[in-house]
Amino acid sequence: MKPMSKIVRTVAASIGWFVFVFGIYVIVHGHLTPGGGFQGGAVMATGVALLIVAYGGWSAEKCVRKERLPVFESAGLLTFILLAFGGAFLGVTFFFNFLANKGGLFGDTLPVGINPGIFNSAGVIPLMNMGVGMEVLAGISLILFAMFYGTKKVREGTCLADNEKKEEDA
Amino acid sequence: MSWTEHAPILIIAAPLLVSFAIPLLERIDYRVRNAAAVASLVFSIWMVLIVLHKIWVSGPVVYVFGAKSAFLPLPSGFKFPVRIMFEIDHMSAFMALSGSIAATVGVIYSWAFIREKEGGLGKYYSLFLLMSVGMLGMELTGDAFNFFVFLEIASIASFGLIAYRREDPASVEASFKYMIVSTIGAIFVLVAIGFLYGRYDALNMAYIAKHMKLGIVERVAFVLLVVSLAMKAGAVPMHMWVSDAYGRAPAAVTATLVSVSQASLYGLFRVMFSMFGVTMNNHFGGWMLIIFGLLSMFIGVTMAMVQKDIKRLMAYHAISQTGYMLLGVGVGLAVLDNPVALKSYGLAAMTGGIFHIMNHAMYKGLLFLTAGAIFYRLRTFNLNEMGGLARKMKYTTIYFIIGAAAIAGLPPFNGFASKLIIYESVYKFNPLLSVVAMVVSVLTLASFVKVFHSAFLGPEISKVKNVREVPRSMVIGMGVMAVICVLFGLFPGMVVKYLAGPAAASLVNHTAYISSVIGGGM
Amino acid sequence: MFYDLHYITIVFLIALGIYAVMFQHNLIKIAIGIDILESGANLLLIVLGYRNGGVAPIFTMAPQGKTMVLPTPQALTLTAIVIGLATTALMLSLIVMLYRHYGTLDTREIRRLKG
Amino acid sequence: MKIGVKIAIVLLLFSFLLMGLGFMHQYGVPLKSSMDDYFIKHAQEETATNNVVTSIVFDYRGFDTLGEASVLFTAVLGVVMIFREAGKK
Repeated sequence: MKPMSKIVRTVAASIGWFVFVFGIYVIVHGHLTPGGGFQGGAVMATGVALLIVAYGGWSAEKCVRKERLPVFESAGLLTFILLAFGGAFLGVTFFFNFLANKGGLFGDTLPVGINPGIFNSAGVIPLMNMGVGMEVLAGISLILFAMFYGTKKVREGTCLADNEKKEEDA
Repeated sequence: MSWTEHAPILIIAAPLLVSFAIPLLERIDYRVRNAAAVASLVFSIWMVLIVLHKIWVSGPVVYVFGAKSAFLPLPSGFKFPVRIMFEIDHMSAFMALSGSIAATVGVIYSWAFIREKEGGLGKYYSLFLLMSVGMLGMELTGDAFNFFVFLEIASIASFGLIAYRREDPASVEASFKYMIVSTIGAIFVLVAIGFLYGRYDALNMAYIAKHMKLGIVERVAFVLLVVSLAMKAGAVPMHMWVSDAYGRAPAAVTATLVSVSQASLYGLFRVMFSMFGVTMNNHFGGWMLIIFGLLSMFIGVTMAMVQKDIKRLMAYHAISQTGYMLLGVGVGLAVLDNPVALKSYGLAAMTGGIFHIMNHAMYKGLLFLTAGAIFYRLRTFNLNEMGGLARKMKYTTIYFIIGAAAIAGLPPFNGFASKLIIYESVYKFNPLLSVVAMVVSVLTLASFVKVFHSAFLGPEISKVKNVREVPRSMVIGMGVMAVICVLFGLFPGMVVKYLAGPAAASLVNHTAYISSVIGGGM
Repeated sequence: MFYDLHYITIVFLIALGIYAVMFQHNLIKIAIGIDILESGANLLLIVLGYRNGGVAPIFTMAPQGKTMVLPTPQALTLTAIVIGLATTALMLSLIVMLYRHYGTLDTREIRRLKG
Repeated sequence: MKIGVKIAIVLLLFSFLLMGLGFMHQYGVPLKSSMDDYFIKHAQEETATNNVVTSIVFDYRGFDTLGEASVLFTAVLGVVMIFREAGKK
């Protein structure tokens, strides 16, 4: 995919950061306002899609360092499942919320009923949100890149079956 | 308080953890990655055995996620379960044992079978583990929506794995076909779960079963669940995906895919017995299963007779063997409300059907693996291009004979044991059904004699001259399944007493299933 | 027996999805049909959990004295949406792969497997 | 498949689902809501979360979410595996 015109690229560069920041906001406030890991991750992946559309796949790939995305994805998922394991081995059962209402990190108690919200509450939930957010960002970006390559080959007319025939002949 | 208390969840969590870590592990070395995959599944088998022991000692095991106590489904003051829970009785543990063994064999076999130069091996192993996780999760969970989630994990992982050899257009097409059928099935499962949620405001299967009042909505949900799960299990009116998907997936995947479809079969039985068995007219449901079973048996075997492709032939036999399970369990369901008949032959029929599930996973897995071994050396599935393999591939030939004898129901192997139980007990219910089952068995034998003759006997064709035995990991993988086939055939009494019999009894006894969550009597 | 527009819409969406899968010959249209089917199922879950005059079940700065809608269907729908996304992504990539092999999207021309 | 059979299947499904939903509770008035009322009442003290939906997604039904994350992971693996370049890891 070729880069688009200079206007589009400039606008994408300036809007892209806002998209990322908004995604992070949605993720870290998942326990207080509508949103969470999946939604925020999807928002951030939209930013990656914007980069691909505006700058073309090659530049976007360098910008987000595609080769590190699988590691990022695994790291997010491992955060999630290890927190769940933490429930089993630091707390009582798998997925036990072992940080909530204990004080310390995300451990404040909430007043029951309508309130303005306390950021430092909810135990493992914000941490899990972050893990899932990382996973969704990396995962959807990887899907986008993979599809970018896949469709590119279709447009260039390189049919897979033909390539293999050539390989066999050679 | 020891860590084995968490055994029910470790069955799922260990392979899941490894599959998440594989993108990191494969940066170290490919051997680390493969060893971790094998180790996690072996660990799963071990955990299943621990859970099985616990069930023998003290009845169904419940594990509640995130609660203050893992084994207390209803803390004092609660009238309904709010959290997801695993509910493992003999039937679940039996299925999980069979599934985890099949998955372990599949991974061991893949070590040599999938060559490094084909690429994407890290993804292959991750997907394989995820498929196993989905299968095990479906079998262990006690929550309807959780069942749907695991159903989707198992099916999405298997779409990817079927299309692993994407250079072959037919495998991509098979994957797409399976995807359409399976996604529609899964969506209707979701719709049915939504219906039940709307009526009872609960997602726990035992709670729904206890409070079931049979109205129009429940009947609609029942039909949707039964049809879509039968579709995913490959029963006949909806069987068109089976031959393609089984025929085109890599052999190691196919061997496990058999167990994955059986997990849907387990879901079908769970819905019919535990969720709706309390209130439904079981005679109707039982005959529904019997008719599904008869059609599957007959159409599967007749389609298999005409195939030239060895894996497609085996896939049609898989449909036909699914019919036996449906027949056995269907007879049990049909007489569920009649205690005398249930005691004299119903329970035996179910035991036979359930025993056949595990036998099928083993011998059909073995047969698919031998087909894969042939493909590994010859790069073809076409029966006409094979011949005289018996002299070159000794182990594969022996394994094929064991598998073929087991599927045809010849005496010293496991297929004979379960089929004999089915024939005997079904004969008391309705002699005609038993006769049909025997005829199908004879046709199966004929079909496999033909395959054996054309692939392993006869003159060596030019392609076969340089063939050697397959690598060691494949021999080991096939060997495990062959040993299980022989052992189950030699000691069927033990298996029926300790595994299949209690599993059938736990399906029939839906009161125990419900009261292990809700507590107290009905 | 009372029919409501919401319920009729759900049934209509599901039937539309099945129609698209059964009658269309274009792979992309089949994929769209499956997505419509998924939307129908998601809408069903959400509709089942609505309470008249309810607000979203979030306590941060919630309006006083209002009931809240049932939260479970919303969580279930979130899961179902992500699953739908995953299915769609894989389905589209399979379609791209089929197009690479056959050079067409018409199901009548992509028939290598029979029976 | 004949076109008549297809039409019959679609119409059958349509009427079947319509029949089922016709006997569902009236829109906006859930038949039972005991489990959900429990969540709304106790989510704040048990999980210290203002957003009840998040507390269900990550705490009460956290295991579903783990499954959901794995589904997405599975799809990513599948897509990347299908578009892999031959001979590469």
